Amino acid sequence: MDLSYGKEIEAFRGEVKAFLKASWPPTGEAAKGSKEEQLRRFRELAISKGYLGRSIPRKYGGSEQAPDPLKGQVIQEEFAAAGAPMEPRGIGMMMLVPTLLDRGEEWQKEKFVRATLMGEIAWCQGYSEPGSGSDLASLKTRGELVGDEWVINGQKIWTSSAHEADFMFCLVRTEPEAKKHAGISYLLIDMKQPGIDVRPLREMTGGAMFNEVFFNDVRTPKDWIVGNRGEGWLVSRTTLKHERNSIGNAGQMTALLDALVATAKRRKIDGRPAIQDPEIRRRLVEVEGYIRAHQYSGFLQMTKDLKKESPGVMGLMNKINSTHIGHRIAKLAMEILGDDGVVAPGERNLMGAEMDSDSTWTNYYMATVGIAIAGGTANVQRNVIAERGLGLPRDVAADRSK
Amino acid sequence: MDLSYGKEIEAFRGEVKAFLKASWPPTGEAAKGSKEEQLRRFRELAISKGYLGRSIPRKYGGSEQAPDPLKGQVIQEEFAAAGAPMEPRGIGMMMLVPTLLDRGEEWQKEKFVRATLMGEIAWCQGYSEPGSGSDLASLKTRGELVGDEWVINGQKIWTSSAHEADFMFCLVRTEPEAKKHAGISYLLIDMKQPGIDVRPLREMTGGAMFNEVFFNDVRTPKDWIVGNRGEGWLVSRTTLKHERNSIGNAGQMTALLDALVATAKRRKIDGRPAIQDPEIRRRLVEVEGYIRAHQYSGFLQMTKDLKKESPGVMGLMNKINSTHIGHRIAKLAMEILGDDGVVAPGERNLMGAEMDSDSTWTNYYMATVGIAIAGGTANVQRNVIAERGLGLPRDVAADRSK
Amino acid sequence: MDFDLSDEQRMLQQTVSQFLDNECPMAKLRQLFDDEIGFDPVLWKGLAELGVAGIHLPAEYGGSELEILDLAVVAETLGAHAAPVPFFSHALASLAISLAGSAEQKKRLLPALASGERIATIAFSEESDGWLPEQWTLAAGATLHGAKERVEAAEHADLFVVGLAGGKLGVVDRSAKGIEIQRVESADRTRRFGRIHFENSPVEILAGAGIEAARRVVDVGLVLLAADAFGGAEKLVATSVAYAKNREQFGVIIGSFQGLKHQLAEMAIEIEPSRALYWYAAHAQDHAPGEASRIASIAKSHLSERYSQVARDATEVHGGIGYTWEGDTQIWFKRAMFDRVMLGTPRLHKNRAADLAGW
Amino acid sequence: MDFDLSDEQRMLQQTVSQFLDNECPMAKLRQLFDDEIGFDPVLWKGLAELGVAGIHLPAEYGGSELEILDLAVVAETLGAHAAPVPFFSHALASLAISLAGSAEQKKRLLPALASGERIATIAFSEESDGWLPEQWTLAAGATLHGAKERVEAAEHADLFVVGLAGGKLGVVDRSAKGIEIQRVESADRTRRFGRIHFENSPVEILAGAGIEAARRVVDVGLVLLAADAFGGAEKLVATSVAYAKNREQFGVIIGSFQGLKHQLAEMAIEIEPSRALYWYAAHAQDHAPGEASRIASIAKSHLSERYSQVARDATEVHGGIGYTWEGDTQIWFKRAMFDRVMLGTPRLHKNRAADLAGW
Repeated sequence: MDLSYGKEIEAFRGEVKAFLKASWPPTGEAAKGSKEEQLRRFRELAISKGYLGRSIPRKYGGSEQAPDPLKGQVIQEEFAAAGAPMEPRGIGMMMLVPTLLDRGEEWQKEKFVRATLMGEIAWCQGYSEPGSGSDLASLKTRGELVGDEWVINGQKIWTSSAHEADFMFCLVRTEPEAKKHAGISYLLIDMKQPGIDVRPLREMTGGAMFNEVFFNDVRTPKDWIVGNRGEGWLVSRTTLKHERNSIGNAGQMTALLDALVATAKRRKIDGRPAIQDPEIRRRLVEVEGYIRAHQYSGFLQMTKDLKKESPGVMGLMNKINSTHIGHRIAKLAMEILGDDGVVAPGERNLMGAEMDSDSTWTNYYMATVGIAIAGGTANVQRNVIAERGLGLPRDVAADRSK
Repeated sequence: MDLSYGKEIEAFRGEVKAFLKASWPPTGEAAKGSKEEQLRRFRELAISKGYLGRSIPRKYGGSEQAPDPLKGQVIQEEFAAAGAPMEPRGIGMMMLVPTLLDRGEEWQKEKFVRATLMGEIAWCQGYSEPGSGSDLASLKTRGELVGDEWVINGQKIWTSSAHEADFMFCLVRTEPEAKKHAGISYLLIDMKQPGIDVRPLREMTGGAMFNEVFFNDVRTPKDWIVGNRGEGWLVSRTTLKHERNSIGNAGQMTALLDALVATAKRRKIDGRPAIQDPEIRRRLVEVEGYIRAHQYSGFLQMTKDLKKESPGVMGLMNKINSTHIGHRIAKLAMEILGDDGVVAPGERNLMGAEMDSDSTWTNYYMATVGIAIAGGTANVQRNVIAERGLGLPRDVAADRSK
Repeated sequence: MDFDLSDEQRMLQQTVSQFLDNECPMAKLRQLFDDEIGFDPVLWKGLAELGVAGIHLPAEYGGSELEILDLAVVAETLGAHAAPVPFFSHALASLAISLAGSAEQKKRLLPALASGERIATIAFSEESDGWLPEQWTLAAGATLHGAKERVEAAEHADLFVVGLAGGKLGVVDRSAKGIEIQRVESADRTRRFGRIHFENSPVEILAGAGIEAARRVVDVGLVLLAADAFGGAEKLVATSVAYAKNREQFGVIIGSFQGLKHQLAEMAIEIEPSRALYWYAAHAQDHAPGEASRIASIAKSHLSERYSQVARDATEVHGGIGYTWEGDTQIWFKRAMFDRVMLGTPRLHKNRAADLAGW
Repeated sequence: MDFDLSDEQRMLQQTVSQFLDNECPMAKLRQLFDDEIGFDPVLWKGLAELGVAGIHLPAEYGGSELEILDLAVVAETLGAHAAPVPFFSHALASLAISLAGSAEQKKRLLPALASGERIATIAFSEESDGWLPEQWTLAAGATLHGAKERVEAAEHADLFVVGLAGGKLGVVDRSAKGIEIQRVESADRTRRFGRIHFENSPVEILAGAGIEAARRVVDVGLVLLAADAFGGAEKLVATSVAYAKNREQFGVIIGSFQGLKHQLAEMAIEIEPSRALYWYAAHAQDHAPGEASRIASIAKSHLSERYSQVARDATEVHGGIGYTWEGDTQIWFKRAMFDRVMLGTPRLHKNRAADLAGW
């Protein structure tokens, strides 16, 4: 067991540090022009060094590096420390690019990958529909081929950042006679056209991270399809080829715990700082136990990754485990807030400066219920753990959907 | 809302009190003879007054009273206060007698009911088998009709008091060609015969309340069958016609809580009596909240009973609710025991004098897991609540057994 | 023994329930929920005309002179409907006057409260954990100087019943000088909060009774919150079950998935038995004074905790829609937050119940 | 970064595991479990021959001079097998001598301990909550007067390492005068308890180090208990899953009921991530001294609580047989009770972890 990153990686870290010191923030020549131009130049430079776009072939604008989770981790750490921008955040880099690289036509890769990597275009995802939840086979949005164009009608929901996106990758029912999954295609849609109506979807916290998107005779060219007709469901499941980052989530949890401790120092219970209350102290340690287990489990999974070994059942439970931890933190926060456990939720600034304000905690108390729901309910995850992780038989009800 | 029992019932209570004062413990003439004779005379007297055997017709030795839960409750309270014996405890009065009254032949009722009521014969129940659990349809013990006798071979388990019982009522597969439930008959078996081997079944606490019973060519007359051949499963489900006593269980819980408070006064945590520890105090109140809800819910159910109204979903959850409460009490007890939470479990004397000893609590800590298992697992109960109580559809897997 | 509601109590519940179904259907509730002020005088007046404002007040002042259980069953119904009305605080404030007011004060103040013409509220809490009469510190003189926190309906009440040092109670009229009301945004938009500053504000003391009157007001309040919590929690179980019966996923009604069924069963197990708990706690206020305070604290802490948890569970059962502002679940979720905090957190009342047991 | 076991550590686990499969199969385990004494010198000797008794001891005294992580992975394996051997207490007692003994004491005492020829145990706890060096009160003189509670393997140990006032450590030989050992029936029959009375019993002080040596012994002990708990808990998850895959009810493999599947998944979620927690805690003992005590307390409280709960869940999954003495589950259930109490309850160690954080 060796928790250092090793000499080679530390040398690499030195290179990254030196690069960042020289290049970010931009100075001299590099600091000329608009913010956007500076950002673009910096990204190009970082790509040329092999620090960004690592999983993307050179011909589509990436740096085409051999997968190396540790290097990926070091790059993340150092870029974060320097406040330097990495690849654009969001669903485009996370989901669309790997899918295109795996299943896209040559012209699609050329047209979209580089521009996405450089932050020139932004994407949103059109999977969920009202009433479809985790069950994508029941999608109702229709696409009809009229001449050289798909004409799309229907509604998507839980589309984050749809109002800022240039394009959507979208699951659309194009083969009405085919059953369930088999009738769905994976289409790309220009969001800047008439017939698209984006409405904010307000959450119970009062915030609006998500949108509903309505399609009324929306058009997209015939060849803006990834994979064949009716293969959309398959295409959407293309495994993410990204360098995994199992540690990131535990880091967030640790930051939350720190904020909770800060809140416990600030708030009073029974006339003294909550942090001095024996039960609160023990509950903080209890939550910390779960977080630490989650965190070190991330170390272990990264190691397995490095060795190209399977993480086993552990790899299937990260999400539900962090959901559980979120519930625990949320409830403990309510206990610490005491009489202010009913203040209106504040801005969704959980990782920012006001992380330990009361209204951020009531926000979190609600958001943790939302997290449990997003991306498949906990029960679907339990089934996956039971079946793929523990090898239990499929349950009969679930089998029906075959 | 009126929590008194009302004038009529209080008058009845007066009668019962007066009767008990005069008759128990026996004095003068009544005190002559052996304990058994005295007991028999007392029961006969109490039956003649209508205090015992209330649901049993006079011709089979009972007092044939109109069902009245309040009177039943008062009789229980007053007999308990006077330390007077009621009907014999055990599975004979609880299950066999109602079944015989409902489904038995005339000669069966004459032969068995009075003798059971008078405590002259004791019964054990032969339902469970190794591997059958809640699923009685899978029973394997066979009965073959040879001449005028059933010849029985097989094994029963979880048979309480089998070593003391005179007879067993037993589910036996008599129709091997029939499927599942349809092949089972309800037989009565004399336990005092060769071929029956009763072995104690040791529990994890070290105690042995239960037995395994092995049948090797055991015989019972052809007509010692209740209901028709193949109807055994149906017969075994005969609704209990007893006056319900929903309050009893909550009373046990309250006594347990009292014992736990006593233990918390006796034990120390962090150098002071555990009862002074704020977290322990709050957890005791929390458990009390559940117990009180359970207890008053029992009042409500008794009231519904009196009005001949259905208790609704509430009536289906008493058992699992008390199982949950038992878990809570057990875990809190472990917290209070502290470093002695590993002492060997003691005698199963939960309602007796040493109720608050450490070893009784480790016993209870284990027994509460056993309680969860006895008589159908919690999951079966959850299904019943979901389907019969909440009206949710049957799940597909369970349907398969049809 | 009759541990059940009377026909009259059932009818009262039914009347209130029907009124709310008609006059405050979901669309109306949402409108008030989203509204800046969130108070509809017409809705309140309609409820008051059913007699709801004076259930517990003496007949001579226009009340129905019924028991706390009658008040509580109405609170349950309002909880089930998430009714955006200041019933809770009005009931407590008027109760305080009827318990501790002089004959003259009662005669002068109660009739307009019993009819609902004027609205009263309670101003008890100061800083954190200041809900109990023993904790009040605002000095009782001819005028008040200081502040009260977490006052429900502060902006639309006509009268404030203020908790004062020594467990005294005082009445301040909305029109009195030196009163400044600050709106406080809280999660539950069916019951709004304000902070009241008093600056030389004239107060009249309710001198007809001692601290025990204030305790009784708090105890009754705890029962009403327990009842509200039960009503809301049972409603959430019911809507979750209904959702599970209707919604399909993977071609199957989700209510036929055993995993979800068992979760729904557990939700019901957590809630259903405590109907009898709040009934008993309400009954005890009139019929078992010796245990009234303790069972009130137990019922409030138990039910507000169950409600909070079941609100989380129900939101999950409802999937994405449960997490939206447009979904209905969130309204009850936030009422659970109010019920948990109002008159003191479960922690405070567990401590109190342990103290009262003499442990 | 390599947060994983080395090939050597894996092999060590495998060797111990195979040895126990062969030499202590279920029938043998049950025999020792039911036995009055519950100790098999041959089994211990066999294990010692694999080097298990001296993993952590200096090479010059016959040990393997490995790290605490090596010790911990063996503890995990023993926990998974519910091995009825005094590994835990022997490891701590010999660690204490190697940390705090003089050169002469080490030379005299350690070789026979490293080889397992003699067995040592720790006698730390006095009355309730007396596990930590700061809590010991038995006076350190030339002789001892007093008692120690909850001493594992008290009846078959040759040497006692005794915790003394001021966090000192002393060694008492079994053959010393004035020692009286009382058997204490405890639930876990794979690790027996005794109470030791000392009456004028000669003791030799381990004067080579101060209280920090005693603290390290306790910290390492916490890690070993966490490892044992992980091994046992993971074994219970595995046997529960296996049972669910084999057992039929209502004509269906019970492992295909979604209700049970979700329970099994939750059991796995509770346990699986904490393998890495105990690894890190073990690693920290040698490589992160600044956080060694705190993470040890966290790991022990976390894992012993998870183990206790999963033992209850596993018993339920196994149905009736799980509740019998003949069933295997109960053996691990009772080991969980030992792991929870030994060296201090979760409560004590949560308090300690909070203190050490400076909260």
